[in-house]
Amino acid sequence: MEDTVVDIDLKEKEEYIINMGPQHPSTHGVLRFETCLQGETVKYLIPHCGYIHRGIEKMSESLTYPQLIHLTDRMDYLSAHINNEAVSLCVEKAMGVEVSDRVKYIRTILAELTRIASHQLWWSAFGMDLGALTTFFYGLRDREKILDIFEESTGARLLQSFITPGGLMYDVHPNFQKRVTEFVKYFRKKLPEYDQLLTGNIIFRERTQGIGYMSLEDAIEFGVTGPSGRGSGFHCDIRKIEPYSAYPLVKFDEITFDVGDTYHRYLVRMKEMWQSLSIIEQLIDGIPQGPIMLELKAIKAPKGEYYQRVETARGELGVFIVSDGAPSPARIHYRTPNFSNLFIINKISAGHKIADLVAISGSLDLVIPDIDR
Amino acid sequence: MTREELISLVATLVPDMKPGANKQYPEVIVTAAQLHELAIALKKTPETTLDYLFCETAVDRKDGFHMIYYVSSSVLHHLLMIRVVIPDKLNPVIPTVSDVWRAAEFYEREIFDLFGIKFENHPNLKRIFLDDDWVGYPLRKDYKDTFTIER
Amino acid sequence: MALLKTIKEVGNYFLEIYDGLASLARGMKVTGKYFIKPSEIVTQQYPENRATLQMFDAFKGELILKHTEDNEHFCDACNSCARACPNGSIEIVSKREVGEDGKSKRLLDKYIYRLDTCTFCGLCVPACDQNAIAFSQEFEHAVFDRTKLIKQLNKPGSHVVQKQKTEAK
Amino acid sequence: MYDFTPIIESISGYFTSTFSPLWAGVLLMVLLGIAILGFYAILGLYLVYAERKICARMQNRIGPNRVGPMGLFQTIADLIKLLMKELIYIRNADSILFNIAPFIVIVASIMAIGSIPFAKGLQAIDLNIGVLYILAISSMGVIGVLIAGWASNSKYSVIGAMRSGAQVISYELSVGLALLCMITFSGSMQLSEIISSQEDGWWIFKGHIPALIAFVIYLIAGTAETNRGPFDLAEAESELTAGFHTEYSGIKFAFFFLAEYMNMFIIAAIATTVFLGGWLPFHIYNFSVFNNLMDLIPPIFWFFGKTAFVIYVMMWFKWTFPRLRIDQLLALEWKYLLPINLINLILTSFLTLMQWHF
Repeated sequence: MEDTVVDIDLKEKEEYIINMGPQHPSTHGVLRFETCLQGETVKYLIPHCGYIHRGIEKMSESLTYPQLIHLTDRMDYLSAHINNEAVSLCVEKAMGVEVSDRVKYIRTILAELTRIASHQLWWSAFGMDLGALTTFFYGLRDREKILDIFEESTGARLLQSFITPGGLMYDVHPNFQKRVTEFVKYFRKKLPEYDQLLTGNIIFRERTQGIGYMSLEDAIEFGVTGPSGRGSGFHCDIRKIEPYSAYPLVKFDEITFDVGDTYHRYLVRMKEMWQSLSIIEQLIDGIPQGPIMLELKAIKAPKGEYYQRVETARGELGVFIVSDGAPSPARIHYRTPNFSNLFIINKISAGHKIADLVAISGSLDLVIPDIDR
Repeated sequence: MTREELISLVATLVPDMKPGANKQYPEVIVTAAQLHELAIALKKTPETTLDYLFCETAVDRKDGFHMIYYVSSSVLHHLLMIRVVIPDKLNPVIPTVSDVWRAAEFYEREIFDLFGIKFENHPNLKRIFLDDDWVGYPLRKDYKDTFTIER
Repeated sequence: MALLKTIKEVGNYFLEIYDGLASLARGMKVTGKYFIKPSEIVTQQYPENRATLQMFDAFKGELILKHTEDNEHFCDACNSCARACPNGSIEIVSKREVGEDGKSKRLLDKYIYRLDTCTFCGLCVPACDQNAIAFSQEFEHAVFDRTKLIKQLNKPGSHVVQKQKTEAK
Repeated sequence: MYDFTPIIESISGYFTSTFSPLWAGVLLMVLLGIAILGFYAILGLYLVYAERKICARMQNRIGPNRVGPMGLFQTIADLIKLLMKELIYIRNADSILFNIAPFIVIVASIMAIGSIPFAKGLQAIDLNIGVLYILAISSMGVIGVLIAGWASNSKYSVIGAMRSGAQVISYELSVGLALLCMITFSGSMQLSEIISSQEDGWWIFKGHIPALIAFVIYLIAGTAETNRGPFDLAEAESELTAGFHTEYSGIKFAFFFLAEYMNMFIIAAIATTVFLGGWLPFHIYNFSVFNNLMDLIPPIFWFFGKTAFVIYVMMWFKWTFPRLRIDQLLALEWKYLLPINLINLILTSFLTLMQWHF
C-alpha cells in the first residue's frame, strides 16, 4: 500500500522518467513501464496495461461454450491448450460429466508439451533480454519440434482450439505417440546445452543472482503464482493442490526454491522442463483407447456458479462461470496468472539498475494479452 | 478445514451471515459493512489463515452486483468463497480489501474499470484497461455502445 | 592466522577468475560446435522449397467447399456452419427453387466465407452434416486488398449433388 | 620477398619528380585518402557480412543468401537502402552536434587505420609512437558517441552515451597497460619496429605467460573498447532500444554502424601487430623446410588471416555471452583487469630486465 504509486506529478518533482513500452524490445508486447530513474537506478515504476484489451469476457457472454473456447487461446497464447482445458473442465464440471481416460491422457500430454514449448520460448526471450542473442534461436529451434507435433494433430501451431467441452475436437494423429517419444529423447539431449550456454555462465549468474528478491509473503500477498511464485517458495502448483485430468496418475515434483531472486525463478522453469518431460514419458506409452468426444445432447451448464483452477505455464488460471442454464454463460471471468504476476514488479525492481528491470520483467515471464484479456 | 467447519467459523465471526448455495466450495454471504472486518479476521485467525486471495470479481445480477472473493490458504490449502451483494445498482459502493490482501488492489481496479463499483479507501482507484475518458462500464448488462453487435 | 586468511582470500580471487573463464569457455564450446556443424542448420528456404513443402493433413489453412469433378458440391444450405461460427465469418445465401417433383427446395446460391475474420477454430467442419466443407492446406493468404479475403466458395455454375448420388457414395 | 617498399617508393618518387614538392605532398595525401576510404568502406561492408554469416552459423541459420552469390552483395544492398533513407531531424536536438557526431566517430576510426602496417612497407604513416597514436585516436571516437547521445535529446540516448563514456574511459586503461607490457618487451612504440622485433618469434610465444595474460586482457578490453557484445551497454537494445544512436537514421546510422566494425578491425589489427607478429609468417624454430614454406605465403595474407582470427574470436564472444550490467562492467575493469594488468606489467619488466624472454 505504501509503495503504491498513484501518479507522477511532473510539475512538482523533476523526475527523470523513461517510458519502457508500449513498443520496447524487452516488454515482449504492448506493456508500458513508466519508469522513474535516478541515474541508472530505478526509483519506482508504474506498469500501464490495457493496450491489447479486447474484452474477451464481454465477448464470451454472447457465445456458446464451444465457441468461446477459441477466445481463450488468445489470452495466454503460449499456453493455448491449457487455457482451452480450463474452460472445458469447468463446463464439464458444471454438467457433471467426466471425459474418457484417453481424453484425459491426451489433454495432459498436450498440456505438458505446451508447458515445455512455453518455457522454451521464455528461455529464448530471457536470454535475449540479457543480451545473449543466440539463445533465441536454440529455443525456437527446439520449440519448432513441439509445434510440429501440435500441427500434425490439431491443425494449428499456436492457437489450436483443440480441447473442447466434452473431449477433443478430433482424435490425435496416429504418429502422435512416435513423434512425442522422439521429441522427448531429442530434448533430453538438448536441455543440458541450455545449461551450458546460459545457466552456468558467470555473466548470466552475476546478472540474475540476488536481483529482484521476492519474499514468500509478497508472493502470496500479490498472488504471484506459477514458476515466479515457486521461486520464492510458494507452494502453488494446482497440479498438486487440486489435481485434474491425468495428473493424479503421474509422479512429479513441485519445484520450489526458498530464495526468490531472478536466478531461482529461472531455475524453477529449467527444472520444470525436466519434470514435464518425465510426465510425458509416464503417460505417452499408456494412452488407453476410448471415445474422444462425449455423446452430449447440448453443451449447456446448469444454473449455478462454477470455478475451475488449472496450472498454466505461468501460474494459476481460474475460470469462473456464472450460468443461467443458457447455452452461453451469463458471466465468465478469467483469473489470469499474468495479471497477478505483473504488479509486483514495482516492489521487486525498485532500487535496481535499469538493466535489472529488464531481467526481472523477463523472469516474471509476462504474456501481455493474458494481462489485458 | 472442512466445509462445515469453515462456515461455522465464519458464523462465529459474523453472526448474521448466510451460507451460500455453491456446491463446489464453501460459500458465505455477508453484507458490505461486515466484509472488511471479516477479511481481517479470516486472514489473522490461525485456524483459517486465508492469506491468498486468488480471485476477486463481480457479477451483474438482477438483485444487484455480486462481489465474489475466492480466498485460499497458502499453508492449509482450504478455500472459501465470500459473496457480497450490492443492491444499489446506480451507485455501487463497497469497502476495499486491498489493505488485507494486496492483490485486491489490482483486481478492484479492474472491477472498477469494467463494472463501475467504487471501492472505499482504495489507494489508487483508476481505470486500468480502458481509457480514462471512457464512458460507461462494459461488463454491466445494460452497457451499450456503437460497437456492440446484437446476435 | 591472518596471513592464512589472506592467502585463502587471494586463492579465492583467482579461483573465481578461473571458474568464470571456464564457464565462459563452456558456453563458447556450444556455439563453436554449431559453427563447425552445417548439418544442424534448420533454416527452410521458403519460396524455393514450395514444391516439397507439405503441410500436415490436419492443417487448418482456409475453408473450402468440396467439389466433385462434375462441379457439384454437397451443401444443402442448412446454415449450421454459419451458426457454429463464433465470428460470423460464414454467410450462406440460399435460394428457393421448384424441383422436378413440384416441391419447393432450398438451394445454395452463394457460400460466402470471410477469411479476414476467420479465427480457424474449426467448429464449422464438424457442424456440417453433409460433410460438405473442409479445411485446405493452403497457407499463402497474403493479399494487398482486404476485400480479396471475402471469398465465394461455391464455384460458378456448380450445383448440389443429386440426392441419389450421395447415397450411392 | 613481397616487400612493398619499392612500389610505394616508386609511386612517391614519380609524384615528387613530376610535381613541385607541395603539390606532390597534396596529391599523395589525396591518393592515400582515397585508397584508405575505399579500403575502409569495402572492409566495413564485408565485416558486416562476415558477422552475419558467422552468427547465422552459430545459430543454426544460413544467413544472408539472397543478394548475389551466397548473399555477398547483401551489405552493399543494405548500404544503398540506408543511403536512400530519410534523415530524420529531431525537433529539439542540437542540430550542429547531432550532425557532427557520426563524422567524429568515423573520422577517428579512419585516422587510426592510417598507421596500421598491413605488410612490409604498406603503411600510410610509420610514426615512432604508433601505438600511442592509435590509442589516442581510437579513443576519440567516444567523444562522438557522447555528443551523439547528448545532442539527440532523447533519454535513452543520454543513458547510452553516459554508459559508453564510463566504459571507454575505464577500458582504455586496460588496453593501454596490456599494450605497455608488449612495448616493454619490444622496447619500441613504433609499429614497424615492434614487428621487426618479432622476426624470431611472435611475442605471444616469446613472452611466456605474461604475454598470454596481456593478450587475453587486451582481447577483453578491446572488445569493450569497441562497444561490442558482451560489452554493448551503450547500445543495449533490450534496455535502451538502441542506446546512443536511437535517433539516428539513414546514412548517419550507417556511419555509426560502420565505425563499430572498423573499430573492431583496428583492435584486431593492433592485436595482430603487437602480439601475433603482424604480417610475419609463422615460424617454428630451426625447422627450415616448414619456415620456407610459410614464407611463400604473402605477408598481407598473414596479416589479414591473423586479424580475421581475432575478429572471429570477438564475434564468438558477442554471439555467446549475455550482456554485463554497467556496475559489473566497471567492477570487472577495476577489480580484476587492472590489478592483474599491473602485476603483469611488473612481471614483464622483470622478465625483460633479466633477459629471460626468448
